[in-house]
Amino acid sequence: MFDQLFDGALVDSVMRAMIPILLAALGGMICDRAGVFQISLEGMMLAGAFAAVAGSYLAAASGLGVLFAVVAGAAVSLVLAFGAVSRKGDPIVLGIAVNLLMLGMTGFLLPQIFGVRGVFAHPRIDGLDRFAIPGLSDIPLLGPALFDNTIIAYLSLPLTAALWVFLFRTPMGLRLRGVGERPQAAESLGVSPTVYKYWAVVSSGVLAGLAGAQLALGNVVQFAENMSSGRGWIAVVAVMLGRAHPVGVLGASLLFAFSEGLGFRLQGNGLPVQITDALPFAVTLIALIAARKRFARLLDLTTAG
Amino acid sequence: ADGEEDEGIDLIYVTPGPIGINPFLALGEVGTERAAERLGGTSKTFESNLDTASQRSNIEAAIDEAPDVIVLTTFTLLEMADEFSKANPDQKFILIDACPDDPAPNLHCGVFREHEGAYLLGIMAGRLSETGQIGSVVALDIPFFKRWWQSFELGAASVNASVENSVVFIGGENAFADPARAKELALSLSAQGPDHIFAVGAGSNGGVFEAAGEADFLAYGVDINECPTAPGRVVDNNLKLVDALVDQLVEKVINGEAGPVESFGLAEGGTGVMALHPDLASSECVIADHPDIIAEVEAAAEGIIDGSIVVPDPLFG
Amino acid sequence: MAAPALELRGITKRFPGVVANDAVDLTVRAGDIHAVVGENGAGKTTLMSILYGLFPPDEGEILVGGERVRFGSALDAIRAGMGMVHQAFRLFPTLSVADNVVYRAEPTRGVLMDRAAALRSVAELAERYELAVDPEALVETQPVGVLQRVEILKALYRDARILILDEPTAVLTPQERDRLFTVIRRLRDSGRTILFITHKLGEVMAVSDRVTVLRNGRSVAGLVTAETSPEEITRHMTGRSVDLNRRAAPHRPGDPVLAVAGLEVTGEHGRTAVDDAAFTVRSGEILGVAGVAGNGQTELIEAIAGLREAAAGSVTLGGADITRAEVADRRRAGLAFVPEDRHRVGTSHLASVSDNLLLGHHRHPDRQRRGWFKLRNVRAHARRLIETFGIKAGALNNPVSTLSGGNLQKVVVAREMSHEAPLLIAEQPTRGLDIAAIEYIHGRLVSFRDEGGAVLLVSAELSEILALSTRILVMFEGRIAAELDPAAVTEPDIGLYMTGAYLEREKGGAPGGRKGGQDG
Amino acid sequence: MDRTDRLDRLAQGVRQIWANPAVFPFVFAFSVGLAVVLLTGGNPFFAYQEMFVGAVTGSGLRNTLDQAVPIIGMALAVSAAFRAGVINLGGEGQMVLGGLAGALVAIYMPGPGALVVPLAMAAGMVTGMLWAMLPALGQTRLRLPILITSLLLNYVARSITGYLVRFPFLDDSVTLTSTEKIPEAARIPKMPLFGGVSLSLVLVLLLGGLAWLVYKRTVVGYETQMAGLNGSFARYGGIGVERQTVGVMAVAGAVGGLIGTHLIIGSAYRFIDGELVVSGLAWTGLLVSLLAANRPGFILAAGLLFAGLQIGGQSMQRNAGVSWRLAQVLQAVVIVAVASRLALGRRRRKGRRSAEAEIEPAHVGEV
Ligand SMILES: Nc1ncnc2c1ncn2[C@@H]1O[C@H](COP(=O)(O)OP(=O)(O)OP(=O)(O)O)[C@@H](O)[C@H]1O
Ligand SMILES: Nc1ncnc2c1ncn2[C@@H]1O[C@H](COP(=O)(O)OP(=O)(O)OP(=O)(O)O)[C@@H](O)[C@H]1O
Ligand SMILES: [Mg+2]
Ligand SMILES: [Mg+2]
Repeated sequence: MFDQLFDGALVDSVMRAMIPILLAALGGMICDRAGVFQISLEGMMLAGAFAAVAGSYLAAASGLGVLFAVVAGAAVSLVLAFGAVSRKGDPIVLGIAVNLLMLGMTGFLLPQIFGVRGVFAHPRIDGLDRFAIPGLSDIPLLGPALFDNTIIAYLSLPLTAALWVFLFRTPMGLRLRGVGERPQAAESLGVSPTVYKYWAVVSSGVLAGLAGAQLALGNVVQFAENMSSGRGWIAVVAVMLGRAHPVGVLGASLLFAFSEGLGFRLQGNGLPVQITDALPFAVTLIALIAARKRFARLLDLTTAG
Repeated sequence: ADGEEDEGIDLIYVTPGPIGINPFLALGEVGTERAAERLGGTSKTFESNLDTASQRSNIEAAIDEAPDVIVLTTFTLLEMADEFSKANPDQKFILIDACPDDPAPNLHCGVFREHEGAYLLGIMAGRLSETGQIGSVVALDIPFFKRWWQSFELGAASVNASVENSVVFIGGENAFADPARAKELALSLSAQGPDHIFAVGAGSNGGVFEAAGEADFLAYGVDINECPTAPGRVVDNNLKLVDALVDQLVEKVINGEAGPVESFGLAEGGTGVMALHPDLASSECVIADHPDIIAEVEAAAEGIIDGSIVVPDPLFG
Repeated sequence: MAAPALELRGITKRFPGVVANDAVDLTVRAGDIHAVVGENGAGKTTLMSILYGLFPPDEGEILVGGERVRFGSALDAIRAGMGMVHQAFRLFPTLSVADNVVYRAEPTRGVLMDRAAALRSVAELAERYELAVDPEALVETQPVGVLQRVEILKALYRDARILILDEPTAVLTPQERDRLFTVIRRLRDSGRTILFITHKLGEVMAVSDRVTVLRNGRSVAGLVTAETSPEEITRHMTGRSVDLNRRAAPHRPGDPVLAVAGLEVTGEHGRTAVDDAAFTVRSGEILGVAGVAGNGQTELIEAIAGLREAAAGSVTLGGADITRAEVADRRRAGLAFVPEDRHRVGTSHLASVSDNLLLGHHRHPDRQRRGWFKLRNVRAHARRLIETFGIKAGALNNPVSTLSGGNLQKVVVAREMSHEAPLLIAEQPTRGLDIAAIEYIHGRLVSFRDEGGAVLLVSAELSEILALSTRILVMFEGRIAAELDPAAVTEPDIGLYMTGAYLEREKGGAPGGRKGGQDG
Repeated sequence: MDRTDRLDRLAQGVRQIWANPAVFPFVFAFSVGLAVVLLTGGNPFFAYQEMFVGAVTGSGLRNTLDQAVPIIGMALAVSAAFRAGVINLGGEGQMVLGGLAGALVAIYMPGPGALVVPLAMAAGMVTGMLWAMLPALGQTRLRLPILITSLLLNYVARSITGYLVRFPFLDDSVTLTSTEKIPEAARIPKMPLFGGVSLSLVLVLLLGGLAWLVYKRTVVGYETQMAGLNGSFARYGGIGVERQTVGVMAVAGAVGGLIGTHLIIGSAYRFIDGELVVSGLAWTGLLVSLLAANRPGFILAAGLLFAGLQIGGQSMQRNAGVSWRLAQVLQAVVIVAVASRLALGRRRRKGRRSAEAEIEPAHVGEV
């Protein structure tokens, strides 16, 4: 039974499920560190997916699609940055609204631009190529997943490490953490919390945009309405479960992706879909309970008063 | 419009959801338009958005316009078709794909015997499978789709008694348009052995075909010829000639010849497979390379038409 | 003579509804310790914030060393040689002391931070100015005195030539204060210029060379310290003279109202914040609790008020054991409480004045019946409090955040006193208030006592403790270090207990009281 | 007074209205919509006209009112939690489980409608309530933020209902995964109003009135609001904030369950797996509550408005060929504009001394 469940294809599937969540969650982590509660990852990811497909279709080149996705994610993030940072609006309200806005906007633009509703698939849409790294990609089990993948997937793991270095070993990282912890203190030393928060939010837009590109040009090559289908929310949970630490965020994304992949497998083994569908969410809930001691800070962020 | 003494006829086609998520819905629109054109009238399409409020408001808007026929599609609109046809006895309705127990006289149903086509696909899979395992990736775990995956299994078993079948459901937020999930499911299914996988996921099918390219399996499509979207990876399709059916049924209803339920299967040319289609050569379907199996499928189709082979309807016993 | 180190000309800053600074002129000579005094809301902090580039003035100009400067941000001010120690510390609790000091001026190696260099330079700097800190310690674990040193180090690390200290002594013991003054003088002697803000005239007289008085946003006097007196400064500040030395008349206490026995409370990070505390408060007395901030006073009060769990021991109020009771039950049993933080705990900024005056006795039968408010009574109650306590408020429905600091505190005091509870806990009831407001609140506390109320007063202001208390407890490291008789001690005596200096010595030598936490 | 002067004054008056902070977000949203439609080659004026006409004329009016029932209901449900500072994103799960429970009672409970309907409602309320109390207890006992757990539990609720409908309670005579039909007698009746608006409209209006009374006039309303505005202040004043968290979640869940029940026994007449989720009503209700800053009167108005946008959006799509998604965009932009305190001209964000009574931007937990 176990060798039926665990094999290279499962690793591959887990990796594919993890990349978009991880990228978005890393963005959420940066915002969290800068003191901005970021729950519009879902909307920005969706915008990224749409723009990726649009760009790739227009130019018949996946590179342009990725560029579009990044720009779209960043542009959407400015809504939250402006509202929450410049106007001191409630980031939760703004985040929920941005998610709805992007669901509506992509759904609106799809027929308006491409003349279809629901799903847009077209041979002109250039998907992200998978590059196999000779030698490494032949490693059994892990090889194909880790070393025969898209450029965005290759980027994501080193990015996690790079963000760790950035946050904990560079001056900018120190300043960012300071801004998130005590904006007045940062300001009194000449660090503008506004500027840092803007950059943090825009980075999360870029990362969520990339996540969308991976989803729409890597995992599959098409756009479907609401295709982020909750992954952005899962990324929010991953930030929390991972305590806004790169390693923790990676672990949380992996946990979710693994339980999702496992859910697909278990369905193949005869478990009803109604149960396997709930598996990743139930596992996440259990992980939250297990790690509950650590959420005081988030609780303060998310409860008024 | 407004049902005055205008020349031609008016038709309104109401969908239960966005047309793009399901080629089936697009065919309904084609059929309605074709009928209008042939009979010298006009047609409109009211596209709903999957929730009951929009479906209801679209049907009511259609009734307000009092066209000659309102064409509704899919089992999703079953309840409303029943309710509105009874509430508006002077308005003629067509409902495709489902039928209430006691339809009103002004409601005419057109249903397909999809299980017949699926059975034929099963024969192909049973013959072609090298692992002896086949599978289906199905949008939702609802009884309706048993016509596809159960009959697929039955067909395969008819040529290879030891064949094993598995089924997985896409589910999630957006089952009919979540190619990413469909792809993951197909990949994980294929990793467990099946090398012939039936994609019954409408807008999600693209994901299964992509998976077919990555893992080595062959896929089967639904409703239309999906082979060109993934040449070399799709064996054949369970065709549903919705356009033809709508076109015919509209004419019958206008002429007062339609019965309460019109059923369309292989015999009526309402369902089929590309293997038996005149355009097979240009279809880009894998089955075109297997004339021996095509012959076997043809024989089975004849048996179904003349009644010597009975493909049970998984829905009604 | 050389140009003044700093010159402000006609600085004006308006906030909606207030002119915080009104054409303020201020000249500071190089190498001076220059005090700035004024009542609450006089505009001191605003002026300093402008000087430090935190926000731009609406009008006026700033000259540093004779040169006109314009500060777009604190960074510009830092580059011009300004350094500021804020009234409320501006430190990052979860970062190390070194990280706090080098923040925004980090030593680097390539793109990475050079942490070794940071630790080294902070240690060196600390040694040079005798500001003992542990560069690697996390700020949140450090006591207040150290935090202030870190703040000063931050400015020195940036080589500030002009150092602004906004109410730096408010949280210090007299001993720590004296050490601070030594540091300030040393800094002056090293050629720096110091701007020093305080409400305490004794400090002005002790340390400054010159003094500028602000009143209602204007600079009303520039004086040479050696040529003036506290009385003259006060006259400039308030436009009248006040008695600075009133002491409470001796009074005869009655029955015990609050009895605390063997109380142990766990604070942040699981450390024991209050250890084996025992005392009683009687009706008709004010029991003062003195101590350096962070020695368990807050936790003690929170445990009595029900905002923090007691780990051991008992709290009895009017004969009823309330050790584990909920806040509402404690209030019903007769507890009123003026909390330390009037902005975050004592009031709700977004709620109306009326709603703020209601909390805690909104279930009083006069104000509601079966859960439905008697709206007329609720409003009448609010109006009565506003009138009795002379609160300057607009409409009852205005948010309470529209009130000034003094009036906000009056809202809290009015609400809590109107409970007619036998016990009133007053924690830092006059912190940051101006003299008039302080006088008013002191008067209220005394009359409450005279009417037979029991008061538990916690204050960092020793003059306040001495002026009001019938008895004094001193807390040090979570223990009650001494019980003192206010008539027999002086501020420096209390200060010695507050720093634990007398703990080492056995009983004997301590003036004015007994060691330990026995009841009085 | 000469003509230009008067024109000036008129222009000024108009400006005063549309630059008003309560009006401007709508002006802004419709301008954004206008630009988007123009840029994608549509006719925005025709589209808006069709939207308006479709929402308030003919069967549109009844559909708008019918759609407003669950939107207002879910908004009232969430407002109970939000104004106490409890961020309940679990409305969907509470609604779906409540809906199924209500449906099951309506289907299997014998007896006259006058008995079965209230019992079904009660079953829906109790189920929604219990489900909502899970994340509440998670927050008070385990310190897990309700924001996250209530959201995750939505997915679990979907699976639970999906399982129950697919296996034990499946009606295998239909082609959908669905329960049996609700018997005629156990349905919530329609009123003879605009051609049959559900009686539940009266119910939500009463609920709105009750909420208004409770929020404005009662001790509980005061205590919950104080907790929402400043939890430390409330705790200090003797309000049992933790118990209250559980209480407001219970109320929010009960109302959510009630609305779920209405959607089944008052509208769809079958519990079809996934249908309530697809409707997105819980989220629309949440947005309405945010827009209305949790105030019942505004919730009724905003709920009607959003229902009208949705129904009108369908008509716009039918007749003007502009996707109904525009309605969703408009809803979201209004919220963004309000939350960002967008305004024209003078600087809106006053310092802490501002006493002016203006429409407060939407804040979770702040009224
Ligand atoms: N950001 C602000 N927005 C609005 N008003 C402000 C702001 N900052 C200060 N004020 C007001 O300006 C006036 C001057 O305040 P400031 O803080 O400078 O006084 P201060 O002299 O430092 O008082 P304190 O002794 O209480 O510290 C006060 O009325 C204050 O309420
Ligand atoms: N967060 C806030 N929101 C609204 N008003 C505030 C806020 N913080 C302070 N104020 C107002 O600004 C004025 C000055 O603030 P400040 O923090 O200097 O208070 P304070 O009374 O001087 O207390 P302290 O000196 O003890 O810190 C006060 O009068 C207060 O009413
Ligand atoms: Mg000040
Ligand atoms: Mg002050």
